[in-house]
Amino acid sequence: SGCSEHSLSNHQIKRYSRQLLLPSFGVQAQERLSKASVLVVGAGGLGCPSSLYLAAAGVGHLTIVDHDSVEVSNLHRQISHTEAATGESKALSAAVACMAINSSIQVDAWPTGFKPHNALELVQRHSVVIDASDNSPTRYLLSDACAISKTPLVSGAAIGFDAQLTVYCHGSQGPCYRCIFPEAPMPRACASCSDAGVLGPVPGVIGVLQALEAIKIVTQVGTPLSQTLLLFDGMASSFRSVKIRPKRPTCAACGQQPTITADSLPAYDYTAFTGSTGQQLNG
Amino acid sequence: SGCSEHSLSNHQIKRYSRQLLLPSFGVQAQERLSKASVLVVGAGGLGCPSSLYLAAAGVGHLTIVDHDSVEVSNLHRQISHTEAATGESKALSAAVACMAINSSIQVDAWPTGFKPHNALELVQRHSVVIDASDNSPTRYLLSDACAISKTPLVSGAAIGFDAQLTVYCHGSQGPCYRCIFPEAPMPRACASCSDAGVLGPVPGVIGVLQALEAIKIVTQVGTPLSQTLLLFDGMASSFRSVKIRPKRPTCAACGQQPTITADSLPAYDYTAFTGSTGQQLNG
Amino acid sequence: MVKLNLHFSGGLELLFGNQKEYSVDVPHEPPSELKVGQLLVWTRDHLLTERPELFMKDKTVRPGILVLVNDVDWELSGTLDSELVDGDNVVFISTLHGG
Amino acid sequence: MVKLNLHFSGGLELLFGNQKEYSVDVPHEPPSELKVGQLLVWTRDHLLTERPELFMKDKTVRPGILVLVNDVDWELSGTLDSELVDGDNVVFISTLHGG
Ligand SMILES: [Zn+2]
Ligand SMILES: [Zn+2]
Repeated sequence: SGCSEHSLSNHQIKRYSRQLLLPSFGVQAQERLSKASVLVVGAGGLGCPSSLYLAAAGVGHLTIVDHDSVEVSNLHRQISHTEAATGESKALSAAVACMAINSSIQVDAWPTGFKPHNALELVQRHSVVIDASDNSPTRYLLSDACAISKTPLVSGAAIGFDAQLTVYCHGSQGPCYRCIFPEAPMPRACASCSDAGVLGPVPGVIGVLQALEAIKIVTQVGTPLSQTLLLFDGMASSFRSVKIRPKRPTCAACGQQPTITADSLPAYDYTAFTGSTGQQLNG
Repeated sequence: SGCSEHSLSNHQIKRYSRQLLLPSFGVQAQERLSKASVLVVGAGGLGCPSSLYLAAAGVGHLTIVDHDSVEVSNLHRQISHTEAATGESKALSAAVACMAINSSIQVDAWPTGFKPHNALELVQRHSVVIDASDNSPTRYLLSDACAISKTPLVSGAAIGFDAQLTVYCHGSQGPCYRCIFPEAPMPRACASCSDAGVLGPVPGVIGVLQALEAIKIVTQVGTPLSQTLLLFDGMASSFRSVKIRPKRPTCAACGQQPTITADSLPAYDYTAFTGSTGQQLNG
Repeated sequence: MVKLNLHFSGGLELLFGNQKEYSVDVPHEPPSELKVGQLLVWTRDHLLTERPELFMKDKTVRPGILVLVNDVDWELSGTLDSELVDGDNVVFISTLHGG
Repeated sequence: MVKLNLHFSGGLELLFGNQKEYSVDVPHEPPSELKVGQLLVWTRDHLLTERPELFMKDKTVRPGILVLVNDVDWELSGTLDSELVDGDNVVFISTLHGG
C-alpha cells in the first residue's frame, strides 16, 4: 500500500489483482468485501460452492452453519468435502476447505445448526445471509430472521435438474420469503434432494451464483436479483428470469404490523407451521 | 450389485445414490459416466470447477492439461488450488483436488500443455473435451482437433462480468469454432483475464455448466447447447440464449473438403493465424 | 378459444405427464376475457394426470406454487382475475427446498 | 425511422461509452427495408465513441464479432442484407477468450 489511499496490504493487492483490475470493481469494492461478513446456512450442494467462492474473493468474515456430518452420498455434489472428511462435521469440513484457499480471512464453523433460539443473533452479526439449506422450516426461519433484522438473504434451491435463485429482504421494496409464500406447502409437496435426487452441477451453478449475488450486495456493484426470480432448467441448460411481487404490506414478518418479531421468533413453531417433523429443522 | 443387471459396485450405488434416484438419470447414465473419459484443457477459472464436478459425478477417466504453475493471483477464482499449492503445476494441483473427492476414478495430470503436436492424440483418447483455456490460439487448436476427430467440445469463456458457453462439434449439424469465426480476431481485440480482470464466480458459473454439458453429452440425458450460445451477464445475473448457425459446408476444419486435417494440423501455425505471440499458446 | 403456452416446473411437471411445456387452446366465449381462475380449473380437468391436491386447493393453486403471466407474478395482475389473451405464457412453479 | 434495441457485450460495450443497451431510432426511407449493413454504418457513426477498427473492418464487423437479429445468428438471415423492422433486437457480441 502507500501509492494510493486504501487499506489493502501488498499481499491483498497481489492476491485480488484480477478483481482490482476491473474498473467497475477496483479497490473500493475489495475494501467493502474485506469488511463484510457472510453467513452461509447449509454446507451442502449449494453452500459448498458458495462458501468457496466467497472465501476466494476475500469476504472478510465467513460463518458456515450445518449440523450434519459428511456422508459418502454427499460427495457427488458437495465439493468442499473430501473422502477423508466422511463422518466429520460438514460445517467444519467446509470451513477447512475455505481456509486452505484463503488463510487471510476469518472462517467460523457452526456445527450446532441454525435454530429459532440462535437464528436472530447469528443473522444480525452478518452483512448478508446465504440460504443454502435443504428444508422448508429452515427457509421460513431464515427469512423471518432476515426480515426482522433487515439483512439481505440470497436464497437458492435445487432438486433434480431444476433450480431457483432470488434475493429476499433487500432494500425498502424487496419481499421476504413469506411475502411470496405466506402459507407453507404441505410436507408431501416438498421433495428433498435425499428423497428425490439431484445432479451435482445443478445446485453447483446456483451456489456459485449465490456467492456472486452476495459479493454484489456487499460491494454495491451491479444489480442484485431482488424482486426477480431466476429459474434454471438443467436438462436444457436454459434460464428464465421472472418478475415477482414487492414486499407485501400485510406480511407477518416484514409488513407494517408484523406478528413475527425479535421477541416472538425464538418461540415460533416452524415445524408445526410447515407440518414437518422435528428432524427436518436444520441448517 | 446383484439386485439388477448393472456394473455398479455397492460403493458406487451408495456414492452416486442421489443421481441414481433421478428417473431421467438412473443406473444407465451412471454406467455411461463411469465408462466415459473427459479431457479438460486449462486448470484455471473454468477448468477448476469443471473438473471438480466431473470427478464428483463419477466420470471414469479425467485428464487435466495445463502447463502453468499456481500463482497467488489465481486463488481468487481457481478454487481447486490451495495456498499450499502456490508454485506447483496447475494440472497436478487440480488433479489432486479431484482425487481427494473421488479416489475411485482415474485422474491424469498433463503438465506439459496442449500443443499442435500432441493435440489430436490427446483429444482422440477422450469422449468429450472441455475448453477451459484462456487464449485464442489454443481455442482454434482445440476446435480443429475436435473437428477432425469428431469429438464434442464444451467451450466456455469469461472475462470481467461477462461469460459465454456453447458446445462445438456435436452431432452431424453442430458447428465448430471456425464455422462461427473463420477469421481470427486481431490480438488487441482479445483481452485475457490477466490483462482485463475477472470476478471469480463468473468463470465459476460457466465452469460448473461446462461439467453439466459434458455429463449430459456422455450420458445422453437432456439437450446439450449445440447451435445455441448461452450469454451470461454477471452484473445483472441474467442469461440469454441465442441460436447460432449450423456447420458451414466450406469450413476449413469441419467442412466437406477440409484443409486442416490429421496430417496438416501438427504443422499448422496457430500463433501466426491468430497473430499472437508464441507464449500465448498454452492450455 | 384462447391459445396459450403453459409451462410447469419445480416438480409440478410430474403431475402433468412429466411434460414441461404445453401449447393449448382453451375454450372460451367472448365478450368477457378468459381469467387465470378459469384456466386453473380447465388445466386441472384436462391436463393434470395425477394428485390434483398437489396442484389446487379450493379455487386457487396450493400453497407453494407461484403463477406467472408473461413472466410476471400473477399477484401484480390480479391473481385469479388476471386476464389472458392469445399468445400469453402462463408459468406454474413449485417452490423448491433442496440444496 | 426504424425503432431498434441494440445490445453490446463481451467487451464491445467499452467502444460504446460503456453502455450495453441502446434504444435507437435509425433514420430510413421506405419502401426498401433497413438492412443490417446500413445499421452497422449508422451505429459506427452515431454511437461508437472510440477505436472504430475494433468494431468494423471494411463493410462488415471485424473478425470475432457475432451479430444476432432477434437472438438468431445473422448468418441465418442474410448477414449484411438481413432486414430490420420496428421492435427488432440486434445483439453484437465479441467472442471471449479468457478462462
Ligand atoms: Zn414479507
Ligand atoms: Zn467448422
